[in-house]
Amino acid sequence: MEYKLIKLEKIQEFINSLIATGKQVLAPKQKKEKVFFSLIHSFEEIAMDYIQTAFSAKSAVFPKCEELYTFEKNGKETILNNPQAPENDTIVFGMRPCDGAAFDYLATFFLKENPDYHFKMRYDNTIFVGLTCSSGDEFCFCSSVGISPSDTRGSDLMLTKTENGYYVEIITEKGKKLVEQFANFFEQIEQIDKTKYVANIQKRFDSSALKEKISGAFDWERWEETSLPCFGCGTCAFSCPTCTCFDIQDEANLLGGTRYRIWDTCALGIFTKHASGHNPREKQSERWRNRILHKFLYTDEQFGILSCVGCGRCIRNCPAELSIIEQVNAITEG
Amino acid sequence: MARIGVFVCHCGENISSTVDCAKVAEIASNYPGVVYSIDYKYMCSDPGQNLIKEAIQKHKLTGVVVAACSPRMHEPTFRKATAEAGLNPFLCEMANLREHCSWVHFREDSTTEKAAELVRVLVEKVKHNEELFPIKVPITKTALVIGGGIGGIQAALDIANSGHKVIMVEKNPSIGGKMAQLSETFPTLDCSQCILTPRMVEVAQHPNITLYTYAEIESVDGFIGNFKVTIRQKAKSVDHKACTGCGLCIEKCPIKKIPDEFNAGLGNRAAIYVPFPQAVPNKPVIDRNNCTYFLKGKCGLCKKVCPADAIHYEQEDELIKVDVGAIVAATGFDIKHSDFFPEYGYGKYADVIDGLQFERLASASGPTLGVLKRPSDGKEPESIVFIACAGSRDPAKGIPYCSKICCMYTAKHAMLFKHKNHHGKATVFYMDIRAGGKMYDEFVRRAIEEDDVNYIRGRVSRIYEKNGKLIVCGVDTLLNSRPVEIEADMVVLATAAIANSDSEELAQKLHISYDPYHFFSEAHPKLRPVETNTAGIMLAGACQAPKDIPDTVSQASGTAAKVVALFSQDELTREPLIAYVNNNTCVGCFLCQSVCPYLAIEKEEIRRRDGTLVKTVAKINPGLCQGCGTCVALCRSKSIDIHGYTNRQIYAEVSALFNRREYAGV
Amino acid sequence: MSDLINKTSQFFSSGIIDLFIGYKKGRLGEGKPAFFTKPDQLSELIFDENCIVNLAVYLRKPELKKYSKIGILANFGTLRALLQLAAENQITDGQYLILTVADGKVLEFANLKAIEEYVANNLPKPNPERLALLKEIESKSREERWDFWTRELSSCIRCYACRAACPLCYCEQCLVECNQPQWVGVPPTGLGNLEWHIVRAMHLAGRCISCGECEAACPMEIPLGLLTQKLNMTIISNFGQIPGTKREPDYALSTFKVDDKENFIR
Amino acid sequence: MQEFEPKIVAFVCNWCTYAGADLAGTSRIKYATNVRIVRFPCTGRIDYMLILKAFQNGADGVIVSGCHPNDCHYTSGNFHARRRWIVFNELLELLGFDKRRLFFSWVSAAEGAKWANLVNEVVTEVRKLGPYTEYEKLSKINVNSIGELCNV
Repeated sequence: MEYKLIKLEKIQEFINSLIATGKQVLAPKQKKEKVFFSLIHSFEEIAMDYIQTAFSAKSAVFPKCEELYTFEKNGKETILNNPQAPENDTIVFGMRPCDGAAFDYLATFFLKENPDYHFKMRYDNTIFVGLTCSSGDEFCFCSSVGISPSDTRGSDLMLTKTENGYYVEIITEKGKKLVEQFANFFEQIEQIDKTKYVANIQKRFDSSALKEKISGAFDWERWEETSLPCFGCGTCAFSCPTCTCFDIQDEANLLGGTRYRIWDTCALGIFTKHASGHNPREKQSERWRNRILHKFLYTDEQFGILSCVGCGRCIRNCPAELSIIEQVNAITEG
Repeated sequence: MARIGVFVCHCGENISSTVDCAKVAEIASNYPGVVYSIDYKYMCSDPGQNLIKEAIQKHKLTGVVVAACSPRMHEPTFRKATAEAGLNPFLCEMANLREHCSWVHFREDSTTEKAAELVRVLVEKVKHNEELFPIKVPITKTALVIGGGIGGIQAALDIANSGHKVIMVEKNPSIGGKMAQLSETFPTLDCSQCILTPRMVEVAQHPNITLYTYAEIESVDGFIGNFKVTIRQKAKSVDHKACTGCGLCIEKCPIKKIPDEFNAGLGNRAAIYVPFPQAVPNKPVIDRNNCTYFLKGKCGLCKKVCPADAIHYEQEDELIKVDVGAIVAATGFDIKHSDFFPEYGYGKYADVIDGLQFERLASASGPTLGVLKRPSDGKEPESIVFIACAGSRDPAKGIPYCSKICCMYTAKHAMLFKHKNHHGKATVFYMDIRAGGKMYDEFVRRAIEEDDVNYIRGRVSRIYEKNGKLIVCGVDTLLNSRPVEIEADMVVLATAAIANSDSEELAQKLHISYDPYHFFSEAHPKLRPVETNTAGIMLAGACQAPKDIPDTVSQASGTAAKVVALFSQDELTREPLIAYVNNNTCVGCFLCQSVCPYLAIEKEEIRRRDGTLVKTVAKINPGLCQGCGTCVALCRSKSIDIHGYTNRQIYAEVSALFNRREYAGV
Repeated sequence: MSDLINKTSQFFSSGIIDLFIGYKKGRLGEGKPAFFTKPDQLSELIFDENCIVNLAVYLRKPELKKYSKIGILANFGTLRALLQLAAENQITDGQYLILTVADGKVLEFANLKAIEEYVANNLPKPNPERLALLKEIESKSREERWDFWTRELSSCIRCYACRAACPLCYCEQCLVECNQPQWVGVPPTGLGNLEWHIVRAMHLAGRCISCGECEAACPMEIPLGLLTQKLNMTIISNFGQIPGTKREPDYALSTFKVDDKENFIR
Repeated sequence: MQEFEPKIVAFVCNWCTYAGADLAGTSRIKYATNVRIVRFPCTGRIDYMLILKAFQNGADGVIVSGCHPNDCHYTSGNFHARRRWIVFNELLELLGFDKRRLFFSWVSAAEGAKWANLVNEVVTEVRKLGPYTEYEKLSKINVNSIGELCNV
């Protein structure tokens, strides 16, 4: 592994150069009370000082409204057009280690068995620049799900803020290439001990105890009681870095149209509603259960990884203040 | 898959002179789903219709678009042809190439282009058309007539004489209504009762008419052909089957000073009474509000004297349920009384009376036996002032409309007075004289010219009393607005005709609409003047608006004709272009209820097999819905749709509007 | 607070209620929705001006069907929502035990009529900050307004949290879920998003009880409550009907006056 | 350059404006070809979403027309429609929607000439405004965009 340093005053130039060379830079940006990953046009727009963004950066590889293909009528023929890969790289700048781990999960989900054309197209073109957490809040629980606040999983480059500037770990070839392309902003540096720059994220629950209980938790009798405050807004899933559910929608007229892939969520009743009108997940408690089990059991069974990275967004964003931490603890306690 | 046929009509040269019909047909043949497309000189001609019929069968068409004239013109023609070829008639649509295209544009490319697009819009619509079948509603061939005045009587007799059953409900103890109170009628001056009472008797004796007097409408449910009506038979306290009508009870009743409604308060009656000598039925009822027995629990004289043992104090109101197919509202009107007019003394001068009181004074059967005596002292007046438009046409009084009957009856009153007192002085204050009607203007002229009635065009500002005379202060606008003062012994106000005080309540029970003055609203002011918006409920007489006797009788006969026409069929067939509800998605908010002009939206309970309630949803009563679709656009969850203009149909039309590439035949 | 807890506790012990929906302390000290099924849980029950979530939204949850009688601690928005729900045939008089706290006193509403009276006497004035914001947007040019909303609405991810949080969005099938025809574009394009927010605003026009939950629930910080607020103001000033103040239907869009005024029909 | 020909759609009620347009036809009053009429039973049936759908489908202008107040075939459909339009109009105003392209009118069955004039006026006014690209652009916003916030 190689290590670099980018001085505080250089980081601005670096970002602006990325933009100047036509790269799409997705970085945290303030809107009212919250910080969102947004396409930025200059470094000033970036909010560097934040604990967690409201939403993850998953839209970089899984946009909320993605063209799968377009179709048009030509006489009796129908012509299909597949979308082309974006010409320029995308840089996801400043994501937290939990999000990096989430991109790792997304790559597993979309690419492991039948690689998803659209995801791959974007994923291959995206460089992930992580940022070590120097602080956390009471909703951060990455350490409870086996991720550390300085984890480099899923990142191409990993930045850690130090007194002298950002300490850069070059994790992948992709990351290395980027550094080489913009070499004049980086200084050579020896490996350092990151510990003192890294936040201490407490364990909020006992993952091994959870693992014991979760496989039998489908029939747990407290789902209804613990999920009563949930009114099914779905913000937890939309803001979740690992939620991948989507819906396919066509928009067409007599001449042609587009097939879109859009975000969806198991929190909505219509998510599982059959054409017959029957809904196997009739109640919100059943949908809530599905979400929890999906995070802590189903993907574990399918891919051997939890699909919760402990980012805490679902707790911060919940209008009814439901907490996945409290939920997991309730399950563990029985 | 849709198999649509397009038939482009030249309409001689009406369409083809500006639209290239052959090209439209050719373009249409390329529209998705169109399997047959042809143009022809006259589609509506027999050969043209045959062309359509043959194509339907040969090409197994599932939808037909006739591109010709306005559907308002020939839609029935082509739907009939479609049906004759074995295709449901509602699978035929028309594109309006003549009125909306060829006639309004010049011959240019854009005209043909528009024609082709209009065809495409209808092709896309017809793909979503569904087979529809006329709605059949069974009809109960009994009519309910509410109100036993001349309007109700005429309607009831006409219907009954056509062989149908009639139930008549009258709230007073006798039928006859306002007309029974009149002395003579304009413009012939024949005696009102002489022409009315034979009709009243006919009603009572008619085998097809069931009469409920002293009864009111409690509730009305159902719809055209199938109304369920509950009648409240008020307790008469007299068994009319046993009663012989001997009148002994009335004679012996100790309470005799009750102001007599029939005589407009100018006479008295007993607590047990028959409203007037020719009443039908001519048997008494007890006015419980004034009867000592009911007020104090003592007396019982009438029961003691009754030779037939017909007095039943314990009688209670009875609710009678009847099924009827049509309802005629003939509830008449009321008049404003003289106490409504501060400028005329708020009713404090006994000799300022209203028109109805004058009728009673002039009537041979009235309290003065036809001798005009003024109420205050019984003196025969020498000078009477008649004031027309007392309240009417006066927005300040809240009555901006014309009461219509006053001009004529005021002339009549003046004449009656002059005929009884040749030397008397009759003065009429008026705004305009509205004497439109057969022999009406002649009648007014007779009053002025032959009977020497003094007509003054102007309003009366004030009446006051001086030396036992009423001084009427007015103005003569035809003489430079000169103030005039007339000394009168009596003043007769032609007070405004108004809706009955309970008309709003009745309208709500009947689910019919009413105007701001609480007169019932007709379905259309010109073309459907006797029907209401609620199918199966019709109007007769002054409950709709002030009317004189000839107008009332004409309307009553018109209404009867509507009822009889309805009853001439066993089932009612209606176009199925009405709204319907999707029970699965309706959440039962019922905000749609008040948007329906026909009150056709009802509640329906959805239950499981075990009877437990799942939810309550809206239900469109197909008997009442007229198909405006206002509820459809209102419904948030799109749970209401309307046949013929479904959401899918209209959406398809809008989506097909502008696709220029398609026009080019790509 | 002890008065509230005592009273509620009595309702439990006397068997009047078996579920109480109220608030407990949330992460920032504000009230968060809480469900109490036993009197001993009530020590956590709170109520103050920071209890802003509209609890009426929960009444449609099928999970609540198993409770025989539910008590609800209603803030002002909840009270108005209850009236509007009654007017829309969704709840019935006496179905719920309805409490509020006013001037430190616990009020139990005998019936919906009592709520009507309470609401009528306590209707607040519109928030001046919101009015100023609305005014600011309205004072922009037509193009600037279009630009403003196009930008704001482009953030919409179509999570429908606004719908889920609204006590009056209780349709079993939302219009956006109708796909024959598809009235509202589902993909979150600028077009679909505009259509959704127009539909939402129009469906709440004359029904919105101004609790602000839609905007509070929006994870994207879109000022979408301004749309409903504007339409409500239009309705109140044009037609005089105030949603959520009557227990009987009085819906501005299913009633009319012959002399309703407009200035744009040719 | 060829003059811009706006695409106009008219949503009209069957009883008044549709009949009025028929009358314009029988009276042979000429007007611009740009308009396409869609027939509804009543203005009360006209869903405001259809107006938006017309713009989405390429209309440069939309006319909505029905019976004059008090003339509704169904007595009150147009009164209800008018209320909806008042509210809808306010919403469009706040949104900055280009209302110059949306026309409401009352045209009775006897007003063939009024109909023809209305169409001509609308076509002239919309021609001046040019093609309605602002609305068309909406359908591209957010497509494949990777940012969370404003993607305009």
